[in-house]
Amino acid sequence: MTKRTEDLRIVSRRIINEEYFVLDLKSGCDDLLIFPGQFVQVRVDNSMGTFLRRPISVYDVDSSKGIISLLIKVVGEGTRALSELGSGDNINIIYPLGNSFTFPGIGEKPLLVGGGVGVAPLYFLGKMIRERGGEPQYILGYRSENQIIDYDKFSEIGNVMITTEDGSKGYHGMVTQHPGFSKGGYNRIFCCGPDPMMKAVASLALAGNIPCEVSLENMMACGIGVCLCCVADTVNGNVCTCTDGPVFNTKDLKWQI
Amino acid sequence: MTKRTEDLRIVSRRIINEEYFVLDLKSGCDDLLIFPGQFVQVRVDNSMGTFLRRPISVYDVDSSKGIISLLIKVVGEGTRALSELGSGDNINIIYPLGNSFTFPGIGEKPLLVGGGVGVAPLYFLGKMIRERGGEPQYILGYRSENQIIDYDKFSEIGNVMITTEDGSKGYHGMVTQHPGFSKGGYNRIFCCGPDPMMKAVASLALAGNIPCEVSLENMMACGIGVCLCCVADTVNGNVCTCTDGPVFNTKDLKWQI
Amino acid sequence: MADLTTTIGNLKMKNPVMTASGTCGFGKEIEDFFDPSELGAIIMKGTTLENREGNDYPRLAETASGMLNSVGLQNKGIKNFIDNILPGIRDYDTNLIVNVNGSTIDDYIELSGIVDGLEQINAIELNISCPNVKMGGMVFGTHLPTATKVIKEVRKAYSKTLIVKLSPNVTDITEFARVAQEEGADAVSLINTLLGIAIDARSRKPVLSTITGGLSGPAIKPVALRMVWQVAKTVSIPVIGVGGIMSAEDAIEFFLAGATAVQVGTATFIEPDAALRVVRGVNSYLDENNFDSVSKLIGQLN
Amino acid sequence: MADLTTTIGNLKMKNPVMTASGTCGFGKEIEDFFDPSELGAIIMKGTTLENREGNDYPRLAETASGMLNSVGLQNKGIKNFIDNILPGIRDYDTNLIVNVNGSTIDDYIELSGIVDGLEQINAIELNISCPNVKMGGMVFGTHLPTATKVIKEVRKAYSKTLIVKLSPNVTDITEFARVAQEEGADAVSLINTLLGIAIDARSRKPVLSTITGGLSGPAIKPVALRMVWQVAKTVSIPVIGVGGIMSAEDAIEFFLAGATAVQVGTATFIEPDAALRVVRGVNSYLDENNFDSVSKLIGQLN
Ligand SMILES: Cc1cc2nc3c(=O)[nH]c(=O)nc-3n(C[C@H](O)[C@H](O)[C@H](O)COP(=O)(O)OP(=O)(O)OC[C@H]3O[C@@H](n4cnc5c(N)ncnc54)[C@H](O)[C@@H]3O)c2cc1C
Ligand SMILES: Cc1cc2nc3c(=O)[nH]c(=O)nc-3n(C[C@H](O)[C@H](O)[C@H](O)COP(=O)(O)OP(=O)(O)OC[C@H]3O[C@@H](n4cnc5c(N)ncnc54)[C@H](O)[C@@H]3O)c2cc1C
Ligand SMILES: Cc1cc2nc3c(=O)[nH]c(=O)nc-3n(C[C@H](O)[C@H](O)[C@H](O)COP(=O)(O)O)c2cc1C
Ligand SMILES: Cc1cc2nc3c(=O)[nH]c(=O)nc-3n(C[C@H](O)[C@H](O)[C@H](O)COP(=O)(O)O)c2cc1C
Ligand code: FES
Ligand code: FES
Repeated sequence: MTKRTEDLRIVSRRIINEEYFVLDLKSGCDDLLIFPGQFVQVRVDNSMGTFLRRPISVYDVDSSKGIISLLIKVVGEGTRALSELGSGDNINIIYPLGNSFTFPGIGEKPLLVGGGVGVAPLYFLGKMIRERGGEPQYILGYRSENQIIDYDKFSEIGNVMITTEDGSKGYHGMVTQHPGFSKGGYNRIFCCGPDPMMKAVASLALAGNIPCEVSLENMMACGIGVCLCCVADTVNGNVCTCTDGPVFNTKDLKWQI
Repeated sequence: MTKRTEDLRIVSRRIINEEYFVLDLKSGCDDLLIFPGQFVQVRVDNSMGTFLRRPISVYDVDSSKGIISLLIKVVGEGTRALSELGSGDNINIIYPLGNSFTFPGIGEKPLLVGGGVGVAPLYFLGKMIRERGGEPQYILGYRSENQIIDYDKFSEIGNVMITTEDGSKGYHGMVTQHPGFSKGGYNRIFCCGPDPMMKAVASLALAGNIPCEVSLENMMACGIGVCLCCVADTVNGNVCTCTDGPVFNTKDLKWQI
Repeated sequence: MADLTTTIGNLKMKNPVMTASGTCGFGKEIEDFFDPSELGAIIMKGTTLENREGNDYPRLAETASGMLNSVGLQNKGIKNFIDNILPGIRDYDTNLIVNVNGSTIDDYIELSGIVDGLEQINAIELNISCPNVKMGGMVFGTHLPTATKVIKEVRKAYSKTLIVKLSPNVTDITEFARVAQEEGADAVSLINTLLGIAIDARSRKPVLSTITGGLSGPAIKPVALRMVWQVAKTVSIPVIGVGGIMSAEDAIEFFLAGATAVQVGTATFIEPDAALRVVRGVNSYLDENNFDSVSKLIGQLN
Repeated sequence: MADLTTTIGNLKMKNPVMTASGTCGFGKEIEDFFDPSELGAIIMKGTTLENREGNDYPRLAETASGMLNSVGLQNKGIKNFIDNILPGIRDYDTNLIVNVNGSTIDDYIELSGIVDGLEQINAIELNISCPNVKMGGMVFGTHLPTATKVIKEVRKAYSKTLIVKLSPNVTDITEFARVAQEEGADAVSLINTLLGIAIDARSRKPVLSTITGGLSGPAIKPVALRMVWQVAKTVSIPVIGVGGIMSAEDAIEFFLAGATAVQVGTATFIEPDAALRVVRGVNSYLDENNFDSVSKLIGQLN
């Protein structure tokens, strides 16, 4: 679908914990064609200090109802202002933006590795894989038990392995240390999370010769490929994360890993 | 009372018409000593385009309940943002600011002349005069009948004469054309409204040798006398409207009238 | 409907609204949002002779009512533009303007000469004010003798409409505008970005990989308006105003200050169709205020 | 609690936070909100030899994340200061700094000489950068030979700590800082306001009676930080950072850029106790980040 700017109505706001919340937005478009990995650019109207839009991944889409869900972590002024909106408020977004994860072929065994708010695009991806008969496996890493996001939702889609940094739930450690990671049984990796995590995953994928896609969270001004601020350094030179990404195959990235 | 900065809770928002609304704010101070003519500096937190605070007159004070009321007209981005706040929201103000009207002596017959949102400080003034046994007369000018503000409230205090520019209510014309103006029967004038109105009133007061005080609405940055941006040209040179005003005796103003 | 047509040198524009260089790609990128042919001109992103990778990420810092960028003229070079980009945009019913950049005077001359031969390009904007490149760029635009030289040489190499884009990072911008006029420029555009820095107090690091970057957006509008006003009083060639224009009202302010046309930059990042909104809003303003043409507004500060 | 003490020339300050001239009156005006003695110094509003009425109203325009002012040095002159104001503030337990202005070099010399004789005043800030007066002001601060001359002469006339306040409206601010250092200034403060214009599209009038005014507030912070960073790398005398500081975090950014102390200006208009909040916030930052003194932050950009 073509990129567009639209005022969407918040039909529900769900608070997950003091850091995370989910907004369900009702689009006026009755044929949402959005792919996992794509994102939206949110205009923050209720904050003095927020000049640029904020890029947020699509967490879920319900095409039949025209609903787009966003999972947002409060980190600064913009996300804080968004957290203060409620049902009935409007929110202006540009969408859908960016490329998407490469859909795994039939019979491929995908491992979806997420950390913190990086689990957002992986929910939507896993859901689509499941709908098409695939069996996604998740390894999701959090700081601590009370940071865990929508465990039940993820569990409906596939097997969910949890790691926490403080050991309060699941495996005590990093995602790459989870036994599920070393055990294998997957032949594609999709990953989104903090940079160090994505790099660790990418380097293990490389070692195991497993194709790996990551979703980058570079800072963005426009989100539509006109400002050239969001570039990632790739084998093809500097390319825009907002249009050539946010999803990259790690073999194309010139990461120091 | 000393000037202070405080977060006040909006305990009620009353919409008068599409232009005007009244906010009742609950102060934490249990001994509000505010005089008619004084104003507050409102911080507008929910608007991107509003950097400075906005000066707003005190419309009413209920000391026993600790309530300060503001009558606000939507003219731009700041006042529009304020109009979107509701009961339960907080609003940060600096108060009380400025000087106040000179309280009329016993037996003096005050005429209170207001135009549009300029009626705000005159309500509070009239109420205090009435409480001390005086009999305020009002001439209040509006564009049209549906612009009239709180007619009943004003009528409880004193005789209210209305003029409208379109003749839809009361006398058809300007406040200075109202028969009540020429008839006399007053020996003090207090006036607040658009500049041309205040100048017209001041010039008639001058002609009739009647003491006249006006409340100016100069643009302000600080409201506390530190920026020197709000100056009025007086016989004593440039003085700050926010500290030496907003109320001036017209004989001190170097107006071209 | 008021008359919006505007002329800059030999450039006939259907309206006085352009995109600012580096903020709208080549027009193609915003086609999903509106038809670029609705604008007076598209000033395309900064172009150099050769391919450039630009500066390292991060290149962006958000600031109060603005942003800093340090893109550093990333572009694939003029040959790629001619071969791969121009064919896709040549049919726009608007003016395509190349923003010309170089590290040396010879670069500028050579590139201008190449662009002179492109039938679909009616004008260039000579950028002597990019703050984000080590060689050339702003150095040309903040040193009067160098600016004089590069404008003189480019004027010889380029036969069509020549717009010179001035830097605001100078004591007296009118000197540079005067030199541009004397050396035969058809118009000046101003302002490019103000040199600034952003620092992250938490990490105690500069936000940009290059430390300094160029400040754009509403924060700089008062400075841009002032410079347009000063320059418009100084030169007789048209002045193109740019800096912080977010709305038609902002554009009107630039016309009043003396601008013949305006460019919309950073606003496009927030509303992709910002430039089109400016066109429409200017039209409404003229109608509401009974002006029969936009030219009647120029310099009409009461 | 970290060590906040700071020294500028012979000025010993309990902390590195001052009020910026023209934004806090003489300290008296903000006593309702906090005790001025809690600050490192009070830089008082611009003072001249004689009484000045300043410019006509309107003197203020709100802009995106900032404001323009054209106060034009309204003040009652040095005699009135000595007779009527100083007695009321002399007992503050902080440094009182006079911001010295003039229309001619002789004015500056005479005023500095008078202030030199005032026991309670330990320093002056020589303002050669006011954009809002027709005579003197910014002219001194944007023309290098004139700046050199006035600093040299004032240095002869004034024996205590001399701070020179620089204008940002120049191509290369480091030249002016270098001259200040060479001529014996003890410190430089920067930046004064950027020259700007605001226009009301509805009335088609300039907002300010003077048309141009000085831009201050968060909008200019990136430019101020950049200039402080450039100057701190150039001179060895302390640099005092000012421009858009609203919070302790902003102040930290200035320290990291190389400032030894900071001034809080426009922020005071929005939060009368802004300067005090900066003091407290800097202190917390140092504690949280395990710095035992504010001096450890200066220029420590990673
Ligand atoms: C393609 C993409 C998809 C994203 N998806 C989501 C999502 O689904 N949910 C979600 O909560 N967030 C997501 N983000 C991150 C989100 O955009 C930022 O958290 C947000 O912009 C922060 O805005 P703020 O005003 O709250 O914080 P700010 O005040 O702007 O910043 C607070 C802190 O966060 C840092 N920061 C800000 N933006 C970024 C960034 N892009 N990368 C790294 N650090 C940053 C700042 O440097 C600062 O230290 C995504 C980012 C991108 C680029
Ligand atoms: C002492 C004092 C008391 C006041 N009391 C009240 C009151 O009780 N109720 C009320 O509604 N308003 C009052 N005002 C006026 C009020 O401050 C302005 O209407 C408000 O600041 C406009 O803010 P805005 O952001 O909505 O409009 P902006 O977007 O700032 O401005 C919209 C338009 O209004 C004009 N404008 C803004 N401020 C002023 C001003 N001070 N004088 C003249 N024109 C202005 C602008 O030039 C512009 O054309 C008072 C002003 C002062 C100085
Ligand atoms: C991301 C970005 C890239 C830019 N690239 C160029 C460029 O290549 N050439 C140029 O002349 N100006 C460039 N500019 C400057 C703009 O064209 C414009 O002069 C400036 O941003 C001020 O206008 P604005 O405030 O409307 O953005 C760039 C600005 C931005 C924000
Ligand atoms: C209303 C106003 C008046 C000012 N008057 C003076 C002055 O008299 N002398 C001076 O050196 N600077 C003066 N300034 C400049 C400030 O001291 C400061 O350099 C500038 O505002 C930038 O800092 P800020 O963004 O924190 O306000 C004035 C600024 C404002 C806003
Ligand atoms: S964010 Fe502007 S090009 Fe990617
Ligand atoms: S508004 Fe600042 S002195 Fe009056």
